[in-house]
Amino acid sequence: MGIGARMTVTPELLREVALTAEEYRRAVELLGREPNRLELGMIGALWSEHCGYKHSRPLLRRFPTSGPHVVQGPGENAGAVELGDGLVVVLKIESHNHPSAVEPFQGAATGVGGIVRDIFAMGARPIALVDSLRFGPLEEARQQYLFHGVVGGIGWYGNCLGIPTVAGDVFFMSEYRQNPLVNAMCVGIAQREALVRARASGVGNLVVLVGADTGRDGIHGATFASVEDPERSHRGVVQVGNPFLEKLLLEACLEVLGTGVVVAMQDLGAAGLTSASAEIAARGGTGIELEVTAVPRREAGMTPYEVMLSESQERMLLVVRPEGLERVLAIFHRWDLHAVVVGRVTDDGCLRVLEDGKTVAELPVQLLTDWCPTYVREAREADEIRARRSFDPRSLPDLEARDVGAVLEQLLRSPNIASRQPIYRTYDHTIMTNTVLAPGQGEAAVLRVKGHRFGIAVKTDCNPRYCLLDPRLGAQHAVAEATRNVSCVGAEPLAITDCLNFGNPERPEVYYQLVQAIEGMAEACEALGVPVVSGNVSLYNETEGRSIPPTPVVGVVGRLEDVHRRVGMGFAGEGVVFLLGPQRATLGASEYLAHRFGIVGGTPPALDLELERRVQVLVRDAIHRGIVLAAHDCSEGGLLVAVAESCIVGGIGGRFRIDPLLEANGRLDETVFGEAASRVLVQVPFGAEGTLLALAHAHGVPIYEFGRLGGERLVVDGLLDHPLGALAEAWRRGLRRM
Amino acid sequence: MKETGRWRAEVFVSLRPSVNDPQGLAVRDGLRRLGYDEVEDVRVGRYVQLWLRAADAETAERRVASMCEQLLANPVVEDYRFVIEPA
Amino acid sequence: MKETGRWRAEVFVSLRPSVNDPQGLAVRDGLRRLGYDEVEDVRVGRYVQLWLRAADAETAERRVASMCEQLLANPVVEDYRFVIEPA
Amino acid sequence: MRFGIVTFPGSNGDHDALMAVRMGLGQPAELVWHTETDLSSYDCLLIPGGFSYGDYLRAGAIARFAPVMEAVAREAEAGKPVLGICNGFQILTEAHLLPGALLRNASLEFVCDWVWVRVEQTRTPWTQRLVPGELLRLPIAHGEGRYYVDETTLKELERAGQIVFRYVTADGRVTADANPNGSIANIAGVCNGRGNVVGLMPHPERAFDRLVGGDDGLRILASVLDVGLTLARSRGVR
Ligand SMILES: Nc1ncnc2c1ncn2[C@@H]1O[C@H](COP(=O)(O)OP(=O)(O)O)[C@@H](O)[C@H]1O
Ligand SMILES: [Mg+2]
Repeated sequence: MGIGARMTVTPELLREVALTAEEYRRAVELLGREPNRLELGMIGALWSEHCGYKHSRPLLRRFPTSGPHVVQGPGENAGAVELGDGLVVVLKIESHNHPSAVEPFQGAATGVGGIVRDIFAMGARPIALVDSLRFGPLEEARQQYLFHGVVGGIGWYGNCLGIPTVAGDVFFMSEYRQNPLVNAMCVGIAQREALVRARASGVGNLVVLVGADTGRDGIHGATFASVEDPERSHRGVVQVGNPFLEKLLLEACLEVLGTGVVVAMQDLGAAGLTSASAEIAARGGTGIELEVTAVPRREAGMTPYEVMLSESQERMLLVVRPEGLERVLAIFHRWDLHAVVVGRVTDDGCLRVLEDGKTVAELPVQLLTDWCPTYVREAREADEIRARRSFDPRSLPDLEARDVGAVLEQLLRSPNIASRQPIYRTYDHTIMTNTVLAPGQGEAAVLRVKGHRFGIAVKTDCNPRYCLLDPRLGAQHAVAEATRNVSCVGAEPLAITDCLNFGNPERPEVYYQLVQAIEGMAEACEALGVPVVSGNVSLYNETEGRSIPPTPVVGVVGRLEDVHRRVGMGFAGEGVVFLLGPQRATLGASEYLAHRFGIVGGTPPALDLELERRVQVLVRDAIHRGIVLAAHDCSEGGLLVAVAESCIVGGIGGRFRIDPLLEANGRLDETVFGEAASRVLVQVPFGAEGTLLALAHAHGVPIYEFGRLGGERLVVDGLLDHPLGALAEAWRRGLRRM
Repeated sequence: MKETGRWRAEVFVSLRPSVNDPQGLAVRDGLRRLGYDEVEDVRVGRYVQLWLRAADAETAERRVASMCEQLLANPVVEDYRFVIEPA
Repeated sequence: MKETGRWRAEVFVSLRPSVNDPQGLAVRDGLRRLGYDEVEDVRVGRYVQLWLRAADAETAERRVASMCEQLLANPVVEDYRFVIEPA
Repeated sequence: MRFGIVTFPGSNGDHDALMAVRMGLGQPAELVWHTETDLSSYDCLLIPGGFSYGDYLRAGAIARFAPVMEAVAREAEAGKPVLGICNGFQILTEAHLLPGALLRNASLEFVCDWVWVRVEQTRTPWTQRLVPGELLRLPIAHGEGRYYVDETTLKELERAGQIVFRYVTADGRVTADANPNGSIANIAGVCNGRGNVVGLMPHPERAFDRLVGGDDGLRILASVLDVGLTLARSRGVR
């Protein structure tokens, strides 16, 4: 097949490469001729939503992306921020939703593989993994299958690589039934000057492909992630991961980077070789020429089309100076890896594909990347959502005092609240011997950096119920909660990586959610002073017109000045417990409403971003002064759930009073199980009460003395007197009984 | 139901030919390193033995086939085959 | 060496009867939960397919047997059995 | 005392072992590549955790045939202290340097947690500084840690004092609840007949610093230093 080979462009063909007729015309116009079959496939893959960010690109500009610590913002394989002592922390999150819906174990596993490659492509050593998961109701057999598969896959891949999985979040809601979400985040660390950019430069430099042989797996994966109904489409593209190979790749690539002869490095993800070479050339402002016959194959008889679009896992592309080639190949060889020269850097701005020296495709790199069409769609809120939001939880009868204990136990057992230990127990979180606060011990995970005083904190969050009912406010909450969790261990939030999971953006109701959520995230980031340095967008998470709730997952990395000062979430012996932040809460969008009444409705809690900022500063300040023994953010389930969790984890009971809060709220249910933003429970030792009160006053944060710790019962004066053991049992078994 | 017979089924589950089989690759390389250079390819799958009651061979066969479809093999990536004999 | 033939070996590795097989139990329980109450027992093992070159069936057999002994099965806990056919 | 830490393709506990020996014990340690055939310059050997060769087929099955393993066997034969941790334990059993086999956890799940183990045997170089019956708190992280031997061999091991560690409750009792993987007789670690080769599933090298959860693991690693003292003395004499 030569460049000029004619072909008939049928609607079926365009559908196969996921281009509209209009997009096809645009491609022809830009190219000045009709693309051939291979070129069409390449354009289709890179102009897919997944690679081209057609719907999100114009909106993403809204994010604040710079700041004093930012070393690398969005646009590279991952973002990077300064840590101090010449080190940077590198972070990125990515979705693997569609593959996980089809084959949960391998889908999730290869998701981890992909995000890890993004981190070491930057020249950073991956030091932690974080996972953010969403499923349908766990009572259903199919959801259990998905849940166990996904958790198993994440664990298998990360454990085998020897990268600890240290944090995450998980949420169950019926809207995720057909479209589970699997977002994986990776954090790495590097010397600032050792960071590599994925920019092909230097005409004549060699393009080296290393890692797995290329097979027929995953062809059209990028396209497949850009259409609805993952289960019905493209079953044949499932990829099987090989973490063992990835481990070799990781070690070898980091070693190769140390030689100084590598100009650029890029992982092969969606749209495989096509995307990796186009992106690396586009960033470098150069061209690339590839010889497909040089690509090692797993199967005989593969066409250039298949080779260029295969999404086989565990492969990396490097640009190497010719004089360094031998050294590079020798290192890969020592690691038992297959590395070959597949092309070279050119100066004509074209991605040229040769088969046995004959040109079979020739496309301007910019056509594939920068000239990808973008869309601004009609945005309209769904009436149904507006109706749901207008539900007034106060129309329900208030909770009876005598039911509080039983309801508390039920909530603690709820899959959205129960202990996540059954998940993180299957993840190796102690390897690398840096985990100072392991999952379950703190609001965020804390890692030390050997040889340095500072530490790193990391967490993901997003309450999809809030986002469903009010995407803008919900997205603000996601930023606020994730950063608050990081502040609660004593770390200052440095940067955010986000994963925007939404339905079909061509529908006005979904596009509305996307626009609103991005706006909300941007506002919160600005108010809290945290830039977005990397992220990922996953659209078309819907089946038969039923979309997932908007789910803008926020991953935060923070820095602790002194890692020894970190604070956990479990109450540590005797002391006094204070509630910082608002004293009024709402049942709108709460776990209580959903769990007890099956209602997802009402208005989510209001969020005063300025107060949020002050609360976080106060918590960090108090921790820094060394007066905080424990800090726990009040999120799903409200005040009583939060206090029970800290009692259970700390193994100590306490006596609390709520009368003044009850007065402020007017209703018992709102007081004990209502949710509110910007609230943190803080434990200080006896004698430090005055200092905390004064600090709160100075920071302008409402503070309330909630109670004192001691004993083995959870007592709320006049309301509740419950053995801690029973509550602990409910909380610990919640996920396990599934 | 008067289930009279006892049967033993052997189910062989293997990855589909086009699906990447890292385990097979590792075993192949391991064998070659041990000097078995004559080994060209290896695929690793599951071998499931089942003992069950069924009225006759036909019923047993039907049931095992549906167990394979539902649970024993993952049709997205795997093929299966089985044999049945009286136990 | 003039290795003329290409052979396919199927190796079936299973845990010795005296060794507990939690995976087998889990599969059995899973099947029963799906309504396959007739299932009495399940054992899960490994199914390895090998393609190799050998001068004749006998050589192939000898080589595969020694691969099993050395690598494919662990004699402390596992039994194996294999069949060979021209590929 | 010079520690040699053997690295296979897929090892991932090698670096932790290196850190534990260097930072925790303040002793020299080096990584030894799996192709190495001469280990005579090391005073003791660590086979670290990980997923050598992906742990495909069976954990440790393929690694056992790496060139370095012949050298390990030779040194073990000569009486040099060898410690296999997690995957290293699996490799040593596959290589028949230790009895038994490690099977998939009874729960069928990978398990990462902190456990208590009781010291059962102190006549090995890796436990000589410990007290019989002493409890250690150590991390585990494995999917195939269910120790198995047949009944006859078990009796033999008990009789010969080859059981080195058992999983126990925080107050030292051997119960089913304290057993994280279904190991026979709650066995967490064993040694060879001579006692110089020890294997265990828990990770002493991850427990060398209170900041990351505890330092009981150092007590195991430090035990071997007594051998070093003897060695140094004998060298000095020469
Ligand atoms: N999918 C997961 N993987 C690993 N750890 C998780 C996961 N989900 C939750 N965790 C951990 O469990 C603990 C509780 O999580 P979560 O309920 O999300 O906390 P919060 O409500 O404070 O945000 C945290 O330590 C968190 O990192
Ligand atoms: Mg929570």
